[in-house]
Amino acid sequence: MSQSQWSELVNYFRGRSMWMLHYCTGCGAIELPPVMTSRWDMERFGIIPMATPRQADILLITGYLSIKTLKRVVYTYDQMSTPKWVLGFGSCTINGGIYWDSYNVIDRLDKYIPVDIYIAGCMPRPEAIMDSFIKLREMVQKGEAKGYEKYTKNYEWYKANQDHVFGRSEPVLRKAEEVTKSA
Amino acid sequence: MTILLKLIQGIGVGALSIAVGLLFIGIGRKITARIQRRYGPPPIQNFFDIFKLLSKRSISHGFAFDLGLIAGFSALLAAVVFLPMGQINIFPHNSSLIMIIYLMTMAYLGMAMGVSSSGNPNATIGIARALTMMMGYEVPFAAVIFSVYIFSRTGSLANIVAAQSGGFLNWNLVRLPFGFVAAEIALQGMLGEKPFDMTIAPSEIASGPMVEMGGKYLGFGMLQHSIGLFIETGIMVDLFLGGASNIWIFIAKQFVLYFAALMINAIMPRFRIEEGVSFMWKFPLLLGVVQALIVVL
Amino acid sequence: MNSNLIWLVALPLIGSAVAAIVVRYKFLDRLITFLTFATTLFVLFSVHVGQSYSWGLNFLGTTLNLTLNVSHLSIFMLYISIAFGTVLTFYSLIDHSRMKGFLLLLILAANNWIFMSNDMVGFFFAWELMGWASVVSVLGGREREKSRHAALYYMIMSVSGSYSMFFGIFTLWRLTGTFSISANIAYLSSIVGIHPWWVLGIVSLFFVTFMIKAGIFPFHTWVPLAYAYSPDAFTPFLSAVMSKYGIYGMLLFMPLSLMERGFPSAFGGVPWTNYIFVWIGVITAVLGTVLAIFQDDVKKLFAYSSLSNLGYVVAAIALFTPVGITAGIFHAFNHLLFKGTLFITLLAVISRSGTSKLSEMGGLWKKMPITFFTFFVGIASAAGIPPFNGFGSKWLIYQAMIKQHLPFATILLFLASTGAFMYLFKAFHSIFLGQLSHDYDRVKEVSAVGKITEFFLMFAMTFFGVQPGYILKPIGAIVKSMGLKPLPVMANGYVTGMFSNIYVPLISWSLAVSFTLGFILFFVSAKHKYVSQENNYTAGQIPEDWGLTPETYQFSWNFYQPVEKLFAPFFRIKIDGFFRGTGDWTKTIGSAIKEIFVGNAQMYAFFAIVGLIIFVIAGWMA
Amino acid sequence: MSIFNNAALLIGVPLLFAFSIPLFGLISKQLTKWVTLFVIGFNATFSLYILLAHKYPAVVVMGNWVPPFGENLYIGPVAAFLVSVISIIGLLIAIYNLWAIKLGDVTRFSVLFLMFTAGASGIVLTGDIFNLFIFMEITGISSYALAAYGPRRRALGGAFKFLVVSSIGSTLYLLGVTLIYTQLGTLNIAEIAARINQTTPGLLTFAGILLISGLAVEAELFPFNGWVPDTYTGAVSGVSASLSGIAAISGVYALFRIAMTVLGRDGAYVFTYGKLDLMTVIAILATTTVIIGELSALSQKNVKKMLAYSSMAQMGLVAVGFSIGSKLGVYGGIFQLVNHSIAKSMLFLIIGVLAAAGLGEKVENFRGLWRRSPFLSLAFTIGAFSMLGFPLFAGFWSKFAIVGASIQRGGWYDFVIGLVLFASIVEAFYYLRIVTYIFSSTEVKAPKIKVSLSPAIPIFVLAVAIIAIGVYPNFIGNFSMQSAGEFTHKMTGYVLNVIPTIVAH
Amino acid sequence: MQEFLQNWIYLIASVSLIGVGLYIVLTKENIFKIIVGLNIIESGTNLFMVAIGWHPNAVMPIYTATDHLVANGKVIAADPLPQSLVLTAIVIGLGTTALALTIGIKIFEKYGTLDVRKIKEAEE
Repeated sequence: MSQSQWSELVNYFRGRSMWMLHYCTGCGAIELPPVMTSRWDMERFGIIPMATPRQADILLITGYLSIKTLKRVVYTYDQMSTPKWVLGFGSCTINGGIYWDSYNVIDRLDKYIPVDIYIAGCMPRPEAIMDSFIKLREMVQKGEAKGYEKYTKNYEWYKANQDHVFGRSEPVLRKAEEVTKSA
Repeated sequence: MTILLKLIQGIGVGALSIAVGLLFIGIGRKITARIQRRYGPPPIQNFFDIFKLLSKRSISHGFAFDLGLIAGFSALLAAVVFLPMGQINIFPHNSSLIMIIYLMTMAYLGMAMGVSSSGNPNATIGIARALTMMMGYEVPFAAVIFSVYIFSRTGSLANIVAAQSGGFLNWNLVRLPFGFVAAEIALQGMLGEKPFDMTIAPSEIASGPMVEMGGKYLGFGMLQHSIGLFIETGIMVDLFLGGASNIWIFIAKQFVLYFAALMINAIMPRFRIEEGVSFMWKFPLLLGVVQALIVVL
Repeated sequence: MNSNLIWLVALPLIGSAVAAIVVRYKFLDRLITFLTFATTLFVLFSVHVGQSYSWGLNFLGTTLNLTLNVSHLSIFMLYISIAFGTVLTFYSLIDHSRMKGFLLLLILAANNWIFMSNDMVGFFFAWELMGWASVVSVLGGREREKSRHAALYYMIMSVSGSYSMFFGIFTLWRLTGTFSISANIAYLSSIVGIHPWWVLGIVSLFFVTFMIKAGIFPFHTWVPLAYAYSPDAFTPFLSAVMSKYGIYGMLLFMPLSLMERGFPSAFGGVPWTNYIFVWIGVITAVLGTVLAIFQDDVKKLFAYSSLSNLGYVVAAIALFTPVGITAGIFHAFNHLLFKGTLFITLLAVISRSGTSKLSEMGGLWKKMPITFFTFFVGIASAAGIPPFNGFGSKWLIYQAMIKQHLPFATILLFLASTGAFMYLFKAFHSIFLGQLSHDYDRVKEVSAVGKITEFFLMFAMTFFGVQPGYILKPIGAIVKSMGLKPLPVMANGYVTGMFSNIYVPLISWSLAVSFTLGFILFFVSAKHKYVSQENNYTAGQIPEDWGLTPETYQFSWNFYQPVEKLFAPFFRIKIDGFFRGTGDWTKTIGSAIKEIFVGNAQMYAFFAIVGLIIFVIAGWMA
Repeated sequence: MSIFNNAALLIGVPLLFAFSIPLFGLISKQLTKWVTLFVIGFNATFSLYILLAHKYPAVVVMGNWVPPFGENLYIGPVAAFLVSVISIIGLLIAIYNLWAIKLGDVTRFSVLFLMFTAGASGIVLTGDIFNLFIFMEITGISSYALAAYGPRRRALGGAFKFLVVSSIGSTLYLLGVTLIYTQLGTLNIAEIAARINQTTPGLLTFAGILLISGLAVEAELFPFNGWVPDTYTGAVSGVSASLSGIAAISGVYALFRIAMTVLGRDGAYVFTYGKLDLMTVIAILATTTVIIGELSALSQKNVKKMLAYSSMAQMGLVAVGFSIGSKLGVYGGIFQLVNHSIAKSMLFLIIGVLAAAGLGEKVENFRGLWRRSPFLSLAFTIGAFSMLGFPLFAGFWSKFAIVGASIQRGGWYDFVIGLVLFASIVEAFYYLRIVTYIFSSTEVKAPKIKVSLSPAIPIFVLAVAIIAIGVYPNFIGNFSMQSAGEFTHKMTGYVLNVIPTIVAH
Repeated sequence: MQEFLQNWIYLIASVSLIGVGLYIVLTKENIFKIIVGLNIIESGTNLFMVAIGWHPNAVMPIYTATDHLVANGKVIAADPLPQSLVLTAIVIGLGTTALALTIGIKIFEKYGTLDVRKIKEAEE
């Protein structure tokens, strides 16, 4: 079996088994239960929700991201192992949605992490979500979903964007030594 | 030559147990889905998952992490060869049940060591829960085991199977009904099915022991689970369902037991941990003790 | 007359005197201790079963014959205790705790004398010697005040036990006119059929002592204190070797229970005296386990663990069947090996980290890998996991119990075994796994001497796990010397119970093959990369922003809180309270009696006159 | 009779020097202490010579009046042994006193100390019950005065209590002696012992009660021992040591000389007390003493007072041993008596040294002593362990013998020894409390305690003696065994040696 | 009556003295009264001792040639030994009393009281 055949095989299996971490920040999360349960049942495609980024293949961002939240998303994304894919869910991840002019909400997710598929809508219907899953599966099986490679390749760019936007916020809690000092 | 043969047999049995275990879990997922009026994944979904997991890059927290996960998988693989299953019985004179149980314990210890060394408290909490639950279900299970021991006058699984030969009425299921019920409930705990799945409670402790596992580590975990499922149901088949004359009947009987567990799993919520243990020490233990009393007196 | 026997006692005594002189120089003290242990072991090679030595002591008006006699049991005990002592003292060369070598040598002398003595005077002498030497040894723990209390508590229990035995010895002497242990036991066994209650009473006097020394319920209360607060280097000896004296004493007297059938059987052909004793063992095992689960002090945890294991041993030997005795002695040996190892590794850990609190440690495995693996093998043994050494004996104990149709006792022992897994893992996790606190960034692995010891112990545990025959063969001889039929087949590695057989090497081979497969599968799978311990799933929180330090991310406090909730009703019963209550009560009476001495000359005169008058009146009345 | 065989020197020389010491005192006060030392040294040498050269049994006759007509001294195994012990311990305490006695009237202290030693030796040596009284009073008066010595006022209180109780005791004894005399017309112990059956039973009972009650004051048996705690605590440590090491020996000796030789009979006791015999009564007293002593010591915070209570209890134990009446029991009693003297006087000396170093007498003050003075700590531990009867220390063998004898005797002695063993557990607790304090450490860095040579010698010698006896008990054991023979076989052991011609009635 | 008195007077007197002395010792608080009490006890004892050597018809135990020393074939001289004993006892008693008085004075100096119940230390 040649290298390409092997990777085709691997991609096929990967496409058949995609585990998802849903990062529910906004209102869009309400559309997920129908997707998971009997009405649409995403498990038939081998897609099941997981508890931690270590286990997951897909990172699903369901809504607007404030700067603080973005920090967590980036950390979570970093903690996932390759191969990994990001689904931007709803208008908020595309252009900030109704928070487009907010001082502390980012307006475009793929400036900070690579997004493989955006699902438009406010909010997107479950059908749209299912469709995106199928799309992603096809892309994976064809070997087209390479967002994570893009991230590695252009890491400086992403990092600069992240640092730029994080500069606008201070840590919520104090530093460790300050915490211990006050305690 | 014999050694080589046994080696090949052993590896074969290991592969079989993995395959059957994975298939069982896949079928289980399908059945659960149907109960919940979903379509459900294909029964072989778990093979996809395993393949994906083993081919996915992963992170590790150190050598103990690796070793623990390998030990968890390997010790069960070592235990499964001692299990008499139908006509396949590689070491007929070495099938002491307690030995198999202690070998399985090594797997748990390895697993526990691995996930704890990751340094994630969720994992450790999960392990603590698992061990607590283990103390819960082992007691009624021990009551049943020792009843069967005394009843059959042997502690070797092969001999217990032999003692049940000759028809349905000779099965321990019929002769030791209380014990069977107790063991069945204990099995539910052993398999970690609801209502005893507090170990991996995903929403409370982020799937407990598996929290830091990704890629092949999670794959090893799944393999361990599938072999464990195979051994545990296999022990039950040997203890109560009279073993089997060939491997297919054996697997069928195993599936019957697993099916029962699945049914309960599909409709139950989760116990709190101390509720789970005290439940185990009330009803099943009472049944086990009644059974032991009946056997002894 | 074999004078080499006397050297087994004399050599440690001489060594002790020498070590006592140089006790200020810790290393010299330890070195002499180690050399004496090694030499004693060397002398022991010349000792064989059946040798005896006696010397007259001109005492009590007549010549008192002190006899040393080597039986199968004694030589077994001698070998395991001295060998372990040698390993321990070798390790102690690099240790900095306050253990005094010369006291250890005194205990060694007493140890050898106890195991060989065939007369009760010598036995009692040695027993008392061991008692006070160990008490003084306990004194030097890290936490001085607690160690002081522990020593005092231990002493009171120990002295009470000794006096009970004292009483028993002289009662026997009054009855038989001889101090010889074998003659007295023969006498007791000749009358057990006629006066069972008498024999029970006398033997109880001895058994109280043995139970106290072995820490058997309800006399277990001193064990956790003494173990936890003794010097770290002494605890291994205390747990591994000294708890076996009680077992040895019980084994001496155990044959009585079945001879002549003094007592009717309870269940399963076990005389009811033994039946009660089995249950005492079982209760000890369960109690030790349950209490161990909740300890935060690791030495206390393992103290309770010792308790639990000795419960197993007692339950097994109380059956007094071939399997039971074999299993009991085998487990005693295994306990010596794995608990000694565990305490030695704890010694290493505590000396490096400076604490014995589980909640203050964690993640040390990266810093002390060899200690970590030794500890791992140790807990695997303690949990009874094949192929390490604890498995065979635990398995045999179940066989022995089931053979006598005692399912409930067996169930509880099984519970104790699962519980053991819980506390062992707790200790394992809280010390070695989890997050490494920055306080321990500079912790180093033990030095070469420690590493050698640890490798040796790891090897020993694995070796005796894979080849139990080397231990089972001498145990077979012991069983035979007790008048029982030894277990039928005991080729190396082949363990025969009554219900099923196991071939231990097979398990090892099977494990070896499966581990190889596991590693192959692991390495052909996709690559992994190592990440730092802080890189952990924290629900997306970035640790630095969150004020998260390794200690706060380590779960070891209230480890089994749900179980605690479960057992809460049982914790209200305090055995300790009984002893402490007796103590307080005595103290109250003492203070009240002290008030007699009011400090007034008139009152004293008054007492004297009243005493005289009572005398006179009583003289007239009587 | 050569001069070296004349045991009267053991009494005479100290008395002579006692009264001439003021003359030496004119030269130098320090000299008096040295004179005391040399005189007691002479006593020790001479008594050891008698003991080791086996110059006994011997009767020393005063003024050629042979017994029973004259006063006589009898040196039997008991006397030879106990006098040696008394003299040696006296010598060691005298060495200690060289250092300890600095304040106040050193001369008079020396006088009193010599008188005290002479009196104690006299009690052991004399063969006459009235002389026994006189020596008792000599010992008594000198010990009241010694007990009152020292800067502390509680010494006075203690001495006064001692004086009152002891005076009443000696009065009782004297009345008893008088009653015996009315019956038999003789004061010679041997003759009384031989003719004891000729007395009127009722009067004998009464006399016996008076004698025993009177002697029980010195032998520290309850309820005649009220003085013990205050006196021991109040007196300076050297005196406490002498009281427990020397006076106690003579007290116990006198009690059992009267109880066993005078009032007793070979193998049994003629002296009946209603339905009980005398030894039963003494056993009851002794057991009560042990229990009361140990229990009182238990909650005691003052170490010296604790040792005092412990002395009381130990005397009780000795009396238990004697009261068994078998050879083994008496053997244990004597052995225990000697062991107790050695250990307890050493403990008191240690307390003295510590007190001089500014360490209080509280139990807590002993915390961390090991760091401050390993020598004293070790010695104290050795003494305590000997008290508790731990092996390798002297106390083991005597306790062993007493317990053995009790259980051999059987009957209600099982109960007695059960109580005694219970009390021993209590004893173990309070002694080990101190030992554990010694080896536990203090946070405060305390200075080392310097022990000068003069107190160090006796402490060292006594500690070594304890271990020596513990390891090789036969040396003391043989003497104890001979002594036990003298007590248990009154005719062959005592009476016939003094008056060979007498016939028992 | 007279004969009775003749025979028992000394005994009664001595026992009464001892009793009185004991009463004083046991009840009086003053140290010096207690010492006096001790002295009275001692006197009683001495009287008792002298009395036992005495006989109603006895004569001095001094050897004379007359035979009135002998009555009914028995010598009825007063026993001289108790008298010598009494002498000794008196001397001893003197010593004790002197010492007791000294201690009494010292106690008054140090404790500031003569009440025997107050001569104690605060309990440690």
